[in-house]
Order: sequence, then C-alpha cells, then structure tokens
Amino acid sequence: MEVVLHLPAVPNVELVAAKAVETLGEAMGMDRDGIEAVSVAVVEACLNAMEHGGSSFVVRLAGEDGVSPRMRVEVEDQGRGFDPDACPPDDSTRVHGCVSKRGWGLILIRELMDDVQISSRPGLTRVRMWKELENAP
Amino acid sequence: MEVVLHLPAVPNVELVAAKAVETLGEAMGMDRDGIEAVSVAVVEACLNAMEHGGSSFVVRLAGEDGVSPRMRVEVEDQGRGFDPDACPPDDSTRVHGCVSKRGWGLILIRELMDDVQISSRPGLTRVRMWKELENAP
Amino acid sequence: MNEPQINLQTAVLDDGLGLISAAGYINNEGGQAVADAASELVGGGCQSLVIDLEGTRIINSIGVSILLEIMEKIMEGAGKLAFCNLTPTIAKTFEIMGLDQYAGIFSDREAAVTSFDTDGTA
Amino acid sequence: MNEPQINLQTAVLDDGLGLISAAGYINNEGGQAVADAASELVGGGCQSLVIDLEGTRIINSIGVSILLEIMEKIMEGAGKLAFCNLTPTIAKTFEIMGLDQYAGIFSDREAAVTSFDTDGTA
Ligand SMILES: Nc1ncnc2c1ncn2[C@@H]1O[C@H](COP(=O)(O)OP(=O)(O)O)[C@@H](O)[C@H]1O
Ligand SMILES: Nc1ncnc2c1ncn2[C@@H]1O[C@H](COP(=O)(O)OP(=O)(O)O)[C@@H](O)[C@H]1O
Repeated sequence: MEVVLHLPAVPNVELVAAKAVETLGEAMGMDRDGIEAVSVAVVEACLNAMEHGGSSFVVRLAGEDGVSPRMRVEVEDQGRGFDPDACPPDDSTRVHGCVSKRGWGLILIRELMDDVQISSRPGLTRVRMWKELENAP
Repeated sequence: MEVVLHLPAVPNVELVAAKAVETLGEAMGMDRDGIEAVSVAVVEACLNAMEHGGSSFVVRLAGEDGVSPRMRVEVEDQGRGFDPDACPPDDSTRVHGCVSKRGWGLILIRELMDDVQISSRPGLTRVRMWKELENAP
Repeated sequence: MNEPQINLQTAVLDDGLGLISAAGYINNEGGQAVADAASELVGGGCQSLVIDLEGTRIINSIGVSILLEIMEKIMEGAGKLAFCNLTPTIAKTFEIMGLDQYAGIFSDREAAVTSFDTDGTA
Repeated sequence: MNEPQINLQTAVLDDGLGLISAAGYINNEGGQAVADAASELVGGGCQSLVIDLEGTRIINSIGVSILLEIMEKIMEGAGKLAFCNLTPTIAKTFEIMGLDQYAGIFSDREAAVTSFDTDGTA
C-alpha cells in the first residue's frame, strides 16, 4: 500500500498530503491520534519543502509490516538543502514558550513521529519519518 | 502547475484527489462551483478506476493556459478496460429518475465537465477531462 | 475504520416535521447514514422530512442512489421530502439522476419548511 | 482565493466572557482569523476568552505562533485565556511550543468557562 504525491508549491497543498495520511492511516488501521500526529508532521515537512525547495516536491507514504507495523512518510524537495545537525535535534536546547514564529517545524516533526531521518545536500533534501500503529490490543 | 497522485485502491482515497482539485483550482483562480463540479467528476472517475482497475491508479491534474484557461484531469488505471462507446454517451439515452444504483458515473462526468475523452484497452484506461475556469469578468 | 465522513444532526420540529442536517461526504456510508436517520424519523411519526445539505460539498453517484431509495420508501408511505442548501453541482447531480422528481429542492431551510405548509400536507 | 480553511463563530456569554469556536485548519490565515476575532472581543470589553477548538484537527507551527502572539497581547491587557477541546496532537503541540504557560487548557467548554469563576477573575 503506497501513495506518491507530486505536488506544486501552492497554498494549502500540504492538506492534500494530510488527506492522504488520513486515508492510508485508516486503511492501515491506525488510530485517530496517530493519524493526526502524522498529519501535523507531514504538514510541517511540506511547508519546509515549499519554503526552501523549488516549485514542486514529492510526498511518499507507505505501510511497513513487521513486528510493529508502521507508516513511513517521506517528503523530498530539490532545494539548496541544509545541515540537519546544525538544527536543534530536540526541544531540550530550546527555551519552552519563547515566542519565536519560526524554527518549530523540525522540533514538532521529531516530537510527533517515532523516528526521523533527514538527508540533505544541494538539490536533494529528504525528510523520512515513521509512526508506529500502536493499535495493539 | 501540475499534480500527480499515485493512489492505492482503499476506501475514501478519492477524497485525496478531490482535495488536490480544490487546491489546484484555488491556485488557478477557479471559482467554487467549478471546483465542486470537477471534484465530483474526479471522484466518479476514481471510483471507476478502483472498481474496474487494479490495486492502484494515477490521477494527474494540470492547469492549461490559453484563450480560455482550463484544468485538465486525467485518471488512469491498468484494469481490463472497456468500450466507452458502448456506454451511454449522455443522459438522453437514459430514463431520468429511473432508480438504478449504477451506471451514473460516466454520465455525471460528461455533464459536469466541459470536455471528456476516454481511451481504453486491456491494461490501460485513461479518462481525460477538462473544465474551463469561466471566471472571466 | 471506514467510518462515514459525514456529520448528521436530526430534530423534530414543533409541527412534527423531521429535519436532517448532513455535512460531509455523501458516499455509500454517508448516504446510508442519511437513509437510516430518515427511516428513524419516519418510524417515529414524521410524515414530512427536510434534508439540509448545508456543509455537504461532495457526493458520489452511489451515495445519491441510496438517497433515491429512501425517497421511494418515504413516498410509498405517503410521506413528503424536501432538500435545501444544495451547491450548484449537487443540485445538478440531483437533477440528472432525477431526484428532483421525488422531492422539492429549495434554496434554504425556511423555504423547504414552508413548502409543506402551503402544500397543506404538514 | 487562499481564503482561510477555518470556520469561526464568536459569542459573548452572560458574564462578559468571550467565546470563539474555531473548526478547520489553523495555519497563517486560520491563526490570524482567530487572532482578529479575539482582538474584537477584547476590544468590545471581554476580559476573559475561551477558544474552543472542537472541529480543529490540523494546525501548523506558523498558525500556532500567531495564536501565541495574541495570547501575549491579551496578557498585557491583564486578560485571561483558556483553550478547550484540543485533540491530543494539538495539546502536545501547544505544550511543546509553550502555549500552556499562557493559557489554561481544558477538556471541554464547561471546564474552561468554570476555570475563570473559581479564579475569581471573570
Ligand atoms: N527542506 C528544507 N530545505 C532546506 N532547509 C530546510 C528544510 N527544512 C528545514 N530547513 C532548515 O532548517 C531550519 C529549521 O526548520 P524548521 O524547524 O521547520 O523551522 P522554520 O522552517 O520555521 O524555520 C529552517 O529555517 C531551514 O534553514
Ligand atoms: N475505468 C474503467 N475500467 C473498466 N470499465 C469501466 C471503467 N469505467 C467505466 N467502466 C465501464 O463503464 C460502465 C459504466 O460506468 P459508470 O457510468 O461509471 O457506472 P458504474 O461504474 O456505476 O457501473 C461500468 O459499469 C463499466 O463497465
């Protein structure tokens, strides 16, 4: 079960990715909370791809079977790239409640997803993230 | 401005295509009525692709410039195909209000869109349709 | 999983008129949810029903076919049905599929409710 | 075009408490729409505000940052703010971004409204 979306950088297009997460999540049996967490994470990743990437980007969703089944989400753009290690890896390096308008995207992604891998070089940035189904009885 | 969606045949996945129509339509300046007409048409085409096609299908949306700018929508599946000419080309061959649960999809598509072309052979069915923006002042 | 993508509210107005508000996607499940709500209201004694589709922007032909079926059942029981707040696309779909032969279609709820009065059937 | 994907309703309750219900997507435009509604209620004399997010399932960090900004303004004017009906993901986002330091977060509208009473600030 796989979804691939080639999306143009136009307003609200991140909601197409969120709708795809909802649909695939329901088909996989993910619960509502899990679906909403992945939706917010994919929205943030899409906004980054649109802001820092080019005029289009790609979202891939897939169900992964295994001991603990999970959803894999990839957001890929062809922008100038960045050094993910130079960005705060988690909120411990950040003052809670500081009113900064920016810089929350990657933090939210890391907090809402179970695993996140970012690879980036000029011309190809890929944010890959996983969420477990956690609907064990 | 182009959208390509590779979608699995799972419940409600047609709403991902409808959301993409809404987003691209807004970016193109299509009015709400136009967007809703295309949304219902794409939903019907997706349902056919899921019912008669295989386990996945492709939706492509694009803005076409020109004297009268329009949105192009393509829904493509790899099912056994059919003879589009053997299906009623419009509702004149059909009794209005006859309570048939099935057989309305292609009729609605033809009524709601400005132009429809269907090509089909075993392994590749493509429903291609256009809607003009009609937002001339 | 596969829960209806529709939000339904029902009410019985003072004069025994049944009201269903449906916001969301009228597909298989959505159409069936509306049909069930209608059956319940009719079973509870409502002879006339108004179905308000404000907030419904998307439908499919299977969902609408299911609506057609309930309409037939309601007619058999000599009930009356009116729709209101249809988008132009939904109105066109209802017309193509012939629902307008079974039910009144009105711009807003007030017009739909009033239609039964002037009918003398409410 | 690019209209907010959010549905807002505002009301002033008997005791001068302002109520905002927001259903939809809290992005740039959605956050700004909530902020504008809040400013209007505060400008009209409401000292306390409840923002009910029932029906809001999706947010982004820019939208939430805009909410943070109005909260600061309301605090400056010695106003009080409470949120209710957050999904777990939205609650978690508010916590990560520190909104819970500025506003009470309650499970439902009643709890949010009552919080101002017991506070003695309504
Ligand atoms: N897809 C991307 N391409 C290039 N740079 C990125 C990308 N995603 C994130 N970044 C970099 O990481 C920083 C932090 O991103 P984020 O946490 O999402 O905050 P924001 O985008 O609001 O600044 C960004 O400012 C940007 O420099
Ligand atoms: N993508 C498709 N692949 C194969 N056959 C199709 C496809 N789309 C439509 N058809 C054929 O055309 C007929 C009419 O389609 P439609 O008007 O959508 O009604 P329905 O799908 O409800 O029967 C279908 O019953 C089917 O035989």
